[in-house]
Amino acid sequence: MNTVGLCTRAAFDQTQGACTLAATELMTLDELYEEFDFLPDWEDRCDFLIDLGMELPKLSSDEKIEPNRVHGCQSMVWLVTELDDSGDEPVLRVRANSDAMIVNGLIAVLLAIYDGKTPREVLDADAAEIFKRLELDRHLSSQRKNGLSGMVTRLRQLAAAAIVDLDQQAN
Amino acid sequence: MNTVGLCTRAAFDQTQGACTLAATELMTLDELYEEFDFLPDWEDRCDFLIDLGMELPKLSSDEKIEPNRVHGCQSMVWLVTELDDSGDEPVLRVRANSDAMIVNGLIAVLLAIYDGKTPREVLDADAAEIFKRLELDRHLSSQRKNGLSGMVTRLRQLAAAAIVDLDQQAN
Amino acid sequence: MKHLSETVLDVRNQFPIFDHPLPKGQPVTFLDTAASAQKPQTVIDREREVCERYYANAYRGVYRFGAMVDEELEASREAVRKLLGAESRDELAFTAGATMSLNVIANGWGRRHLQPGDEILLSVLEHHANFVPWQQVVAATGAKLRFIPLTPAGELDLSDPELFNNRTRIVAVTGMSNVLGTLPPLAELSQRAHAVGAILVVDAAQSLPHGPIDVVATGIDFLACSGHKLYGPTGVGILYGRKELLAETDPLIFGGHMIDQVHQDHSTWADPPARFEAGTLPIVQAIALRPALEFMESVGYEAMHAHELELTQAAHAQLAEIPGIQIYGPPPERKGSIVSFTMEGAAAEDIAHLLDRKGVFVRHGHHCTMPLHTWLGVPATVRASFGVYNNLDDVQRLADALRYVRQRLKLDT
Amino acid sequence: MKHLSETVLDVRNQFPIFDHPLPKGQPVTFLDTAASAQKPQTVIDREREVCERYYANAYRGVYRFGAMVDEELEASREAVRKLLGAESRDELAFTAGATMSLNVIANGWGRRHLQPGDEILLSVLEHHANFVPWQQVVAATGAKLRFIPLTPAGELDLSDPELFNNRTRIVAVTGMSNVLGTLPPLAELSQRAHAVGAILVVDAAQSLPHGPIDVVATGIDFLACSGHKLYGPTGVGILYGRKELLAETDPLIFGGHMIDQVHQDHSTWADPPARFEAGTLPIVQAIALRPALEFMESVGYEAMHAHELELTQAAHAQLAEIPGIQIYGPPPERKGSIVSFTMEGAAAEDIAHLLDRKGVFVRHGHHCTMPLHTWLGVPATVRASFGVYNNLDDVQRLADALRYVRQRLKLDT
Ligand SMILES: Cc1ncc(COP(=O)(O)O)c(C=O)c1O
Ligand SMILES: Cc1ncc(COP(=O)(O)O)c(C=O)c1O
Repeated sequence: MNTVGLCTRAAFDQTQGACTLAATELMTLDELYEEFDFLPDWEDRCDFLIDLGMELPKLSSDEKIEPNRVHGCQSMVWLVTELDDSGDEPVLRVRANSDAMIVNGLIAVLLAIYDGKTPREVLDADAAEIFKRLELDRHLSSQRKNGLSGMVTRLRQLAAAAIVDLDQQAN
Repeated sequence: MNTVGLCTRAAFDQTQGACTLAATELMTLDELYEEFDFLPDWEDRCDFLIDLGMELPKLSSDEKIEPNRVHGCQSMVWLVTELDDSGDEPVLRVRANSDAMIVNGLIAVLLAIYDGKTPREVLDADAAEIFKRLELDRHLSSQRKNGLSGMVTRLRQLAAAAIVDLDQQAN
Repeated sequence: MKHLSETVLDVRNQFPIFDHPLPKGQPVTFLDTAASAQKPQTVIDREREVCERYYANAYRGVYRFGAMVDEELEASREAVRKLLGAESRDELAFTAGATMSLNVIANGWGRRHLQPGDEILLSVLEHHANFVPWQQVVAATGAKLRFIPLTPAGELDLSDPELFNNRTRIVAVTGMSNVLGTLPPLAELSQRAHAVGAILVVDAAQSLPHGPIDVVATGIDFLACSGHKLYGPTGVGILYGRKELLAETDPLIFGGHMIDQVHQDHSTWADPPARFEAGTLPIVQAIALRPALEFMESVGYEAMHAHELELTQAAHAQLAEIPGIQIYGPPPERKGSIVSFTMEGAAAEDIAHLLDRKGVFVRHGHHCTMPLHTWLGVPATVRASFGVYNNLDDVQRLADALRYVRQRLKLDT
Repeated sequence: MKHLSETVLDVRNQFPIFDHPLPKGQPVTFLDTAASAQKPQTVIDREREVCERYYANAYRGVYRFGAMVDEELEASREAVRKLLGAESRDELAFTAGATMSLNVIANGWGRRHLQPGDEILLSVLEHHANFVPWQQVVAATGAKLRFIPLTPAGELDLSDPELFNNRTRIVAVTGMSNVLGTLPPLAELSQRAHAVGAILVVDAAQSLPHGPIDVVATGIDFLACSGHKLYGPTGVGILYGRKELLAETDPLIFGGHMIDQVHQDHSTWADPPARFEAGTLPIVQAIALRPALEFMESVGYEAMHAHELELTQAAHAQLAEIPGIQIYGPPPERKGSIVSFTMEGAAAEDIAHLLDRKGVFVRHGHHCTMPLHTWLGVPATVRASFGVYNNLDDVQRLADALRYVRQRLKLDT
């Protein structure tokens, strides 16, 4: 994966001003929480999301095709998923992109929740609770919420299908 | 015709208190104007209309039938017309009744305009102008106006048809 | 004459309409709440506040005012959800009024699901808004209307075993008659409808202003109501539909916001509730619906019911003393706060006209229920209906004014 | 920077929304008037006045408040009649909005009169409200949609002689594009429509807020508009139809007031406009439409046009200096006061979001015109639209904020 690193406050602090996170590391949920708690108001958090978004790994142009489009968002969003069974347990790999940086920032949050998780973990994750913790529920327009929940639904459907498939293979 | 007399201020004045109009006389337009001009406010005029209405000649119960109903009024209205050619010129005879006295009062106004008039006179009469002169246009609810204009339309249609018939007979 | 509790007075004081006497000095005796309720100050102020402080179109802009409007609309939707005990806000669409909601249900669900020979069960009580749309659907689908007859008291006579049968697909009834005050047994209707596989549609335009309805506990599938009867603004209504049903309901009005994708040759629809919210919403009015519901809650539904019952009982008692008056419908204990009557020898229009002179505002006519008036055998009735702001003085003034009517029309001579 | 005339300042002062700065002290730079206009004080006050002084349901009661409401509604209808130069008030119905009006026209006239093979001529500019309803009618009747193509500047290209042909029954176009500001030549369209026996339907939602349209002189058969874009309340719209056409238009919504007689087995309809006013009207909003029209008249349509043109020209000039911006549509002199654009490298959503931080309120997205955006070849645009209360400072703040966007998104590095 050709991932651009995301610069978090944690990483930033450690290096006194220069971002040194390894290029393949995406933000974890805990890092997100920490960052949000540190940022005083919503505008700063948005700025942070935009920064995250500007550094989100890009999809290639042949991945930005109609079958990968997520509808119901105000901006263009493409979502690419695969079940990676190279490790101990199969995990969902999620990549997504929008043309809007603020949306890319929200995608980074989604990736923190879902990317690299087993199908069971995906189904267990309480996205609504996490959005609440990050106050995204309060500050996002209902349109954006719709767009996000469209993506969440898609990921959960994939996870559920994967579980059925895996169970069948197991039998 | 078994008409109950209507007591106008003119007649009332002449006899210092007792109503002496002949039983067959309906109110004329001029008498109406005079009466309305004399009455200070709209409520008094309504009272006058109600009094007029309470003394309006009654239709017989076999005239109060569905074919004679005028729709579009808030109350029940029945309208009976005939072309009376017993005189020099054929004239339209109009009788109408409502169960509501205020509507009967308005019917009395209509009779003053249309009853006993030649078809040509019926078509020439400017009911809108007369209602305006009596300020009925300003004070009647749009529902009542609709009801009244339904009756006016019906009478004008009858007059128009009569003219066509009479012209044909003349040829 | 009984004195009103302080609470009731407080309630009345929240309605600025009563602050000014009529030109001749008479107090306003407003007895037409069933047609439309007066508005408390909080509702009036909220409308003004939206326009003065943060107005924008809804669900369109990300900017501050747009976001505030969206948030307020969703708060209002949530307040409605709570009032109805609905499971999700997505089951509630803002419409132009109960009439619009009922048309959406009849067209959107009825047309799509009815087959020739299917039956729609209505009561004879229905308002034209819950009658004519079904008549149209029947004409388009070949389904049939069947009517629940009334007992002499004007209540639903459910004794005919044929009423609910295996062709019954839809049962559509009013929650409260706008003429007789009758309160159909919704829970029983729901059970019997569901037992034969039919859905229950409730026209709550009249009932909701007198108390909350729990759609889940009662088993209601679709429900319609209007803001202006709920002490709220004109121009806004509510459509409730159970999630699975709303999902299989076609939109009736097409335009912005209700679409998912628009192509030159076809379009796809957004999910409910957006699917039923084409075009610009009655934004300000939908937002100001919330303070209306909060007002009702602050009065308390039990207090409201007790108060309205007292007024209805008083009206029955006082009108019984006036010669020639006949009141239609069930006794006060078994109906909502509506008193419809006729007076022998006096046309409804004359009564309404003469009461107006005394500052007593009632409605007359068929009240958009021609079939019910055919059943009653009278062309028109006079209706006095009570809201939470009325008091016993209002009832007294009604009775006094009716005596004046008799006198003016010379009925006692 | 040019200074605004006193008059313009006076106009702005009539809008209380501008009285309060935003939380960070920024002035409100409202550039989304095409989505919905702010309301002058007179409109806000009229709504309050109705509720506080004489509220009642409309066209139902004979009592004082009922009569006052009826009178005010008719005065409002008359004001609309005058604005449109219609021959009679009976040609004007109050609806829930332009979307509803267009649905009534498409369903009520279209469905009844269209035959398979008939053509409906639309432009590529159309808002979904004047597009999706026709798509539905076409699916139901077997008629076909045909599109008037656009010139590269986004104006109507009427050169194809096949556009108007003997199968053309309906020409339905916007009076002004809500994205490009394009002003279709209505008089020419009317002539060419009538020459082939077709009717002309005008979606005036965007055009009417910028100047009156004379339906008779222009030859318009049906017209739709919304109160909330006319500096009036949300929840109310207008349907105009030429008398003979309205008479042969079916109602879309069924219920109270729109009926003549209701029998158990069939019903008959009231004459227009009541036929199209089922249920309780948006009473308060329809009444408060009149002060909105009076406000526009008091500003004067010529002054309004001159002012809005100045703002549009200034916006074009200022935006031209910002790298990466492309403005769509005709030059300012040939369009209404709408400036839609994209900025290379910046998504519309990010632009709108970042402008909001500067108190600059614009809209982004497809603006309910997906087919037009397909034609433009961009998924979304940013739209700044001007109302009579905007000034050159607003334009300046828009330009400044757009420079900030470039900086924040690091587009210049
Ligand atoms: C050109 C055009 N037509 C129709 C509409 C629909 O108006 P409304 O949403 O008020 O029904 C709009 C407004 O968005 C518009 O811009
Ligand atoms: C029982 C009932 N249903 C429906 C309606 C229609 O409500 P609206 O006119 O607000 O659409 C009314 C109000 O007149 C009503 O009383």
